Amino acid sequence: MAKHATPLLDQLETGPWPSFVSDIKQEAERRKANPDNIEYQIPVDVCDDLLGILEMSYEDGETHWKHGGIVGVFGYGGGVIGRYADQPERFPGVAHFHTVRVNQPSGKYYKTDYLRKLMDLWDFRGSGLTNMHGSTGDLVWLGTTTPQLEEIFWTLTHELNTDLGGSGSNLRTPAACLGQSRCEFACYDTQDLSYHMTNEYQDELHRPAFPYKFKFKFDGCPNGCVASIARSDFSVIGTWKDDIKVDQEAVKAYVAGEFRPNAGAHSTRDWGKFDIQKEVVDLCPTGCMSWDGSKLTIDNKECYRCMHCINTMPRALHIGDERGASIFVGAKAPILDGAQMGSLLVPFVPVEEPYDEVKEVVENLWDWWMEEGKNRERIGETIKRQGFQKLLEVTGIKADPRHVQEPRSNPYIFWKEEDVEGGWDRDINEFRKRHQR
Amino acid sequence: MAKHATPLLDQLETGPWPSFVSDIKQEAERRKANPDNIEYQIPVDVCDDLLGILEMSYEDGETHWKHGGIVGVFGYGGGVIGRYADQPERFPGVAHFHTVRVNQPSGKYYKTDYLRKLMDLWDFRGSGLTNMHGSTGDLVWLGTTTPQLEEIFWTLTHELNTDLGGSGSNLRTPAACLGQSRCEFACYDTQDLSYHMTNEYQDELHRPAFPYKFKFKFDGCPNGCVASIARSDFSVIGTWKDDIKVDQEAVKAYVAGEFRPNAGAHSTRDWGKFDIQKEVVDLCPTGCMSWDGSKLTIDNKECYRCMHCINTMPRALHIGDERGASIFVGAKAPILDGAQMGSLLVPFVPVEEPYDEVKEVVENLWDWWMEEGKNRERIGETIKRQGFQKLLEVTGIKADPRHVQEPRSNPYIFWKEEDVEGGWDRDINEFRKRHQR
Amino acid sequence: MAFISAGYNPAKPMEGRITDIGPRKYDEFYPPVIAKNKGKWLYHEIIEPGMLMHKAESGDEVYTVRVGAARLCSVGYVREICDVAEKFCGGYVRWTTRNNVEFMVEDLETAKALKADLNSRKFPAGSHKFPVGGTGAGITNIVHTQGWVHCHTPATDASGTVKVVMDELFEEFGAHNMPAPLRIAMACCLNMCGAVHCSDIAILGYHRKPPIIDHEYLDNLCEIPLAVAACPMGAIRPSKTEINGKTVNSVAIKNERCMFCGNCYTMCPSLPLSDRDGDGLVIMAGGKISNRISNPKFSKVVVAFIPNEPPRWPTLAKVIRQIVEAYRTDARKYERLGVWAERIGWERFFEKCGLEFSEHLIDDFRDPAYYTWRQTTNFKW
Amino acid sequence: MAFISAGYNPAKPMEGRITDIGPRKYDEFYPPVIAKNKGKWLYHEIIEPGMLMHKAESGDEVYTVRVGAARLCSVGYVREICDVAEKFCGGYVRWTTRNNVEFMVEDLETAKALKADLNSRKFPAGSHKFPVGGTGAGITNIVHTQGWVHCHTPATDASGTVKVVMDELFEEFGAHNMPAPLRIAMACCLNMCGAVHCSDIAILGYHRKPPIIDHEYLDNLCEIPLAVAACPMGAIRPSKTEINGKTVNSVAIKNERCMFCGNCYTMCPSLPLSDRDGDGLVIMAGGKISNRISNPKFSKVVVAFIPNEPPRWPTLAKVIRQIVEAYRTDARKYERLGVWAERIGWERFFEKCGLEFSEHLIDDFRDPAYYTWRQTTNFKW
Ligand code: SRM
Ligand code: SRM
Ligand code: SRM
Ligand code: SRM
Ligand code: SF4
Ligand code: SF4
Ligand code: SF4
Ligand code: SF4
Ligand code: SF4
Ligand code: SF4
Ligand code: SF4
Ligand code: SF4
Repeated sequence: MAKHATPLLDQLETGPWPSFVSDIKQEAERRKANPDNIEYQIPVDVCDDLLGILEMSYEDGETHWKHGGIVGVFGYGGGVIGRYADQPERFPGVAHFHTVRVNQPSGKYYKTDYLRKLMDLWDFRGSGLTNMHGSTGDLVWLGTTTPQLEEIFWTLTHELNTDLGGSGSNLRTPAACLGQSRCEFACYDTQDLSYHMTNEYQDELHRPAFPYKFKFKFDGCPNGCVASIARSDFSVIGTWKDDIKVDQEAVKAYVAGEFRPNAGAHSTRDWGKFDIQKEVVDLCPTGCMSWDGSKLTIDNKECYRCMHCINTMPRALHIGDERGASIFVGAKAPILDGAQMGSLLVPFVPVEEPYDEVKEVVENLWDWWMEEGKNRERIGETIKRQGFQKLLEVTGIKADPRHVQEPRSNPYIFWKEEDVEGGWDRDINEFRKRHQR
Repeated sequence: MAKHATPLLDQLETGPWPSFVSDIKQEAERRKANPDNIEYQIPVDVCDDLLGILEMSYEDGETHWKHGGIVGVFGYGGGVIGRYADQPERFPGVAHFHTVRVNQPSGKYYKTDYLRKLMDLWDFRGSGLTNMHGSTGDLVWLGTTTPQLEEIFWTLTHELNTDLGGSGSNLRTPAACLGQSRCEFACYDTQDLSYHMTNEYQDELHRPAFPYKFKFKFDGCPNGCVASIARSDFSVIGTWKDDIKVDQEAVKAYVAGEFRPNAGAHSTRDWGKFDIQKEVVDLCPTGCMSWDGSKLTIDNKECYRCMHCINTMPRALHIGDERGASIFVGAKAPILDGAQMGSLLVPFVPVEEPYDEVKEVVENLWDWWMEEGKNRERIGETIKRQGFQKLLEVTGIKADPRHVQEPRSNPYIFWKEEDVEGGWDRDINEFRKRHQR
Repeated sequence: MAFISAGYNPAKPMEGRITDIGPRKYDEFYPPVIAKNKGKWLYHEIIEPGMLMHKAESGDEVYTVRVGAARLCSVGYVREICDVAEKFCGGYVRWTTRNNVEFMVEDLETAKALKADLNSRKFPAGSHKFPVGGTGAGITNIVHTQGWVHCHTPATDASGTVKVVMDELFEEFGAHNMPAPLRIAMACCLNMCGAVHCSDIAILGYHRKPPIIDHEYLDNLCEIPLAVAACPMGAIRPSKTEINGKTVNSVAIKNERCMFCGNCYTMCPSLPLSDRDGDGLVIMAGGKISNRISNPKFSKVVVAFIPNEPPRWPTLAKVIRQIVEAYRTDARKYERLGVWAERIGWERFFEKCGLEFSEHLIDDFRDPAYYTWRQTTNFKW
Repeated sequence: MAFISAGYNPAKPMEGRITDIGPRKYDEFYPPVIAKNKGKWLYHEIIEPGMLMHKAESGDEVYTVRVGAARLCSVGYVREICDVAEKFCGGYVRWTTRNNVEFMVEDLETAKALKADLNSRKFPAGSHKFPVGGTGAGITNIVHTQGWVHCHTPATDASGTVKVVMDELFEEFGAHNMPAPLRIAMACCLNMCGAVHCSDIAILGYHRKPPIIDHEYLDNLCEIPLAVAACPMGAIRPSKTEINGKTVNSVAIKNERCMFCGNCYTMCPSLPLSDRDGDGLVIMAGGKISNRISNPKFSKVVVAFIPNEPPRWPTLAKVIRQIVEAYRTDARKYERLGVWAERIGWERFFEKCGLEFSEHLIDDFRDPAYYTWRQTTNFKW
């Protein structure tokens, strides 16, 4: 029988979508039964008490977790989020309930032997509850006590060859879309760049030296499957410079109805026969395509590489061969001055091992931001405060119309003294010779 | 012979466009010759000296007018701009060179008897140089001396039944497009509303009581021929609520090439045969039109009343019958925080004598702005500072999705205490009963 | 329960210590067909909702079956995933960027068997464990955050709200019924760990009461200058208060300036904002991330407030259903929700979704607010 | 020259005084055909550039011949307009909102004679007095301001720059050669009395040096707190200075914060900004006012600086010609300049117009700047 009555939470067991309540209840029962005779290192009723404290929140409409708590592993400034219940007497199992962020493998592929070992460790030393995965990308382990932290870290590093992820004013755990591993649209190896950058910047990931958090995310193409442009201070999005490759026979097969448009993504509904003019040519945002009934022509110089035509006819159209990426800087959530998406800083960068061109940009940014950024100021905010021009200056990048969606509509140009003939120092008496008071 | 050599200005006598230099030179000569024996009340060489001082600016690239100068007519706080030369010894004719702003007739129609009298007055008491018209709309008379101001005003009011326009922190001279007088698109009588408002608010026009200037402009339709949405704190733009009237026969005549599209506005160039689908239906921003080869259909509920189709086929399409206007508030030039266009405040207002609905909006705005506006703060800036919600509140207008181009993307809603159940005053000790520290 | 050490010696923390090794290398975990064909994929095809096929230059095919999962899950649940992966996939499995699980096999027949197996697994109370779906122009899993399960600043619960919304939209998870992909995200406070700011539909926890000030403890628990500096609205200033006859250093808050962002609470535990009546949800809509056809877009606030109604938040579920239905029936093929709203005009969006517009939806935050107001006669009646 | 009084008695200013009578009523000046058909116009037709015909329900027609004029003009010039109006139009005439003059007659024949007469009138040095044109998809008169002719803050001349640009574009004034109307405006300083901020092409006078401080006189001529408050950048603070051994109250300016707006000079004559080398022109483009097809738009800065080159500003004329030509040859029918630039992308605009992009064109003024940067992969190489 459950330790706490949870009449409200029980109502979340109904409905078809996987019920986290059912799952936690099952886990609570399993722990109680302990069929494998595990010597649980944290209270056995942790899951019960989590349900209990959550039920309490459902009753009174307020969280029951205390503010913060500084815990962690020796020598690291991140990877653990301290958490304490504000009703520890009623729910002793979750009195300490710290989160451990485990650095996920890039692209989130697993083999079950590894995954099982991870789960065994967390079963043994934690609540047995996880998030697969956290919003940043980590494997998130919810709920353990302070003494377990070093032990978990020890096992992770010694036995599982795995490190913690980031938290605090650090580099955060990078993340990537699955990219070339299983996607024909990938313009560079997102997983490898993510892995490489994670390792290259281990120190920044574990030891807070920044004004605030800093996130890397790697999208293989403009479809943005890891949402890097919205979710990362430094977003790398694959692109190409040459022409979209067109297989005219396959185009005809789409037109003839042999292949389903958009790989079948609209299959449940009857949208009528595929109309290449209406569905592809007319929707192309640059209007750079034309279809004469037998041939699809693309004026590639005018193409935005928005992916629409490629997405719609993946068997006929393919990304170009001169591949690389664009870099966007500054995305962040709304606190304090409103959300930002990443702004284009580098229109094109080659993305090849050892990724020096990418790292150079990162390091220039960090040097500047660590110098100039205020406490708890995201790099996007520093850019807004100091101006896009400053960003170009510190990264040594030349201004380009691609940097803007549109040029400024206010003429408030901050000229520098050296730009203006004759300098700024003038003699009022000279001036008054020409202009009486 | 000219009083001053003007080798630079002389170069502006060449070229086909009317040369203001030639004109001023001609005026200077005429004054010198004085064929009509006028007893000029200001120096005869005013035009010569204006050319002289202007030549000096052309030489040294700087203006030679001193800063401001407070002059005017008794009891008025506007209508005259004081101006003094900074080289009065060299150019005594323009030592005093004040501007008089004469309130133009709404729509800028004149009869020559009136116009000649105006010119005679200015010839006699001023420089004989004018701007037809100033940017706000006034008849602008450039250059007279202080003692002439009251005399000019006397003659204007006594003999020409004409008043001064505005300047300073006043209502400024209103202006209107020619509207119904000669335009089939006019949705209300712009000239009459402008005239009516000018007379209704004479006190505000002549006696500075506002935080800063305030401009009215009246456009008869969304084409915006008096640019009210960009140039006036209070912009009234004609519109209609019912259907566009379609004359299907005339539509066919356009398609057949009998009528020139857009009334012949593209006549110098060969744009090919008129294509109603491409040139009208496909360009309709709402996509609410269709053409089946013989009938043009408009889904009027979805129409934006953007005028494109009507402009393109003025003989076939006509504005609706349920007419009125939309009111936009807050347009201004860029100083200080960037330019503003007017923001929609009243989607629809009937515009009929005595225009009470329009005046009510104006007066509510003024009451608030005069109370809350800072010194030299345009109403658009006050709105930005206090929020659009405040504008709705003081005008008693209900929020409507038409007020926004898009809803806010930040969720920073300033709830008021009365909106929130249970109020804001809470007892920390009650809170701590539920949540331990 | 005896403490068992893994090897760590608190007295000598550096002894045998391993640090800065990073994650496991991704390619250790590639299924063989992936390892072989990486970078050489030709095209893909969504065989049916939840089932993808990728074709490689080599002619190889990989079939992926995608299932929805509650992101908050137990080790038992993950072990069951391992069971399935071992049964069908040689022990390989992956998670997507939206917390779905993907099982990969090499032929269609196995994929179908796999799908049947997955769809058959249920919790005792009846909910699916591994519902197949989440592909194409449907509604995939909701990206979300901690809520009352683990965080100190939420204005609502995350797992609960997500569960009720996914229950409501369940049939759409397993179908390709939408004009384009529809992405829903959830964040339980303004920190927006769910990064909901660019989602087709966003569910956001929001406070509506200014912080309560715990004067008695504030000076002990907080750095007053940091709390003061934290407020973006300049609503907080240092002040002294009388508590039980003793003067203590604390802060004062100009409530009418507060926009309930909670940034002060992040810096100072003595300024809690949570409140049963004050807290609830904001609904945003029309954001997107992909660059397809149109640029990425921010989500816009379309419902200013929905009260917290645990456990099943019926108003939330209803509002989301209204938006989804209006979009589904009215938008054009390939048209994302925000693009649709812009095409028909936001005035129509509210009408078609049956949502009320209120002054709260008009931006009044800082200078950019102006650019969201209407500076054109181009609007609809 | 003896002073002649009109009647005003300075000793008794209120005697016989008439005030607040407003302007003359507009309908006193309606040509009969206008008075008769007001509000009953059916349609119009542009017979040829510069000549409009409006048809009324009554069957009446009015033919309007529009001519370009220098807005700065003499009484002699206006009297010549009166002559023409009396000769052809029963003494009626009007000015347009863009400072063109319109003569109205009731039949085509008279209109043609009128046109011929107008086109024949020239100044002795050869320039036209009344060039016919300014209608339809052409380039009409330039709205402008005072410049060095009358104002204290200009960074350039207005009448001169307008003259050279209209000379350059003269043939377009009398033609319908453009894809859509192209409207040019000119303002001689940031106050933008020409309201150039929504023009297809805008010519703007701009300073580039911070004010010179006339310390010796400042305190006498200005209210120091007003000067300090005037600065939107907070660049000005009160300070004391030594002048000829005497300490005077004055201000100090952080030059590197100054954006040369001149607002301080508006408040204080002891802070002049004008400078031969510092002053010059900014070119903006892509604004519009009409709501036709697309919303009104702000103009964007496309050339950060063109030096003052009186008397004929050759660089200015050249740059404007480049923009006009690129637009003319590349835009689609009905497409305003800003709409064209947005369709092809601003990156192409610079290429096609042969203009250089520089960091000065990137917005860095306050929060809204962010929204002009590029947050999408949708751009062209
Ligand atoms: C666990 C996680 C949510 C989740 O359920 O997945 C999370 C949880 C917290 N986030 Fe977050 N953030 C998480 C991803 C994000 C993201 C999304 C992302 O990374 O893609 C964002 C938005 C993107 C961004 O970085 O702006 C995000 C924006 C924030 C912010 C606002 C930062 C800002 O600049 O506006 C805060 C506030 C702060 O840092 O004080 C915050 C703070 C927090 C804290 C530490 C609460 C706090 O104020 O100290 C939360 C701890 C909750 C707990 O007790 O477990 N979290 N946080 C995510 C990390 C898991 C992981 O490592 O994989
Ligand atoms: C598996 C995953 C990547 C990963 O590393 O895990 C993925 C995989 C694919 N995405 Fe994605 N996308 C994935 C998250 C995303 C996201 C991120 C997000 O939603 O948070 C986006 C951006 C969404 C947005 O704009 O808000 C995303 C926007 C796209 C698009 C653009 C869709 C659009 O109409 O805007 C495409 C193209 C398409 O669908 O044709 C795409 C296309 C694809 C393709 C077809 C790529 C390929 O050739 O294999 C993959 C299968 C699509 C499908 O499920 O129908 N993927 N895709 C992610 C699955 C999430 C899930 O479980 O539901
Ligand atoms: C005479 C005048 C009104 C007045 O009260 O003086 C006027 C008169 C007409 N305008 Fe205008 N517009 C006049 C200034 C404007 C302005 C204001 C401005 O430029 O400062 C605008 C806004 C321009 C902008 O968007 O930047 C303006 C935007 C239009 C439009 C929209 C054009 C477009 O493509 O966006 C039309 C419709 C059209 O041309 O078909 C229009 C149409 C018309 C019509 C056809 C109306 C009619 O049925 O009679 C008139 C003749 C047009 C022509 O000249 O080709 N009028 N028109 C103004 C003549 C100015 C001049 O001398 O050149
Ligand atoms: C004469 C005129 C320019 C012209 O050549 O046509 C003019 C001339 C001056 N304007 Fe203006 N403004 C004139 C129309 C405008 C317009 C256009 C309009 O009204 O449509 C604007 C932009 C729209 C607006 O109101 O924002 C305009 C925005 C300014 C500003 C900036 C106001 C702001 O809020 O940003 C100033 C600065 C000030 O008020 O101190 C200004 C100030 C001035 C002053 C008084 C100079 C000063 O700083 O004291 C100029 C006197 C020049 C002189 O010596 O003759 N003038 N001024 C226009 C008035 C003529 C008339 O009455 O018809
Ligand atoms: S972002 Fe592009 S490359 Fe990466 S998974 Fe999505 S579609 Fe493929
Ligand atoms: S990728 Fe986009 S812009 Fe390029 S051709 Fe295809 S649809 Fe057009
Ligand atoms: S604004 Fe409209 S009504 Fe007024 S003149 Fe222009 S087209 Fe005619
Ligand atoms: S007025 Fe504009 S929106 Fe309305 S039907 Fe005509 S073109 Fe379309
Ligand atoms: S969104 Fe807010 S409440 Fe939710 S996990 Fe993140 S910080 Fe905590
Ligand atoms: S909640 Fe935000 S706005 Fe309110 S007092 Fe705290 S920091 Fe300031
Ligand atoms: S724009 Fe500036 S310089 Fe020109 S008239 Fe207006 S205030 Fe004077
Ligand atoms: S010119 Fe403008 S920015 Fe510069 S000091 Fe003067 S007011 Fe300040």
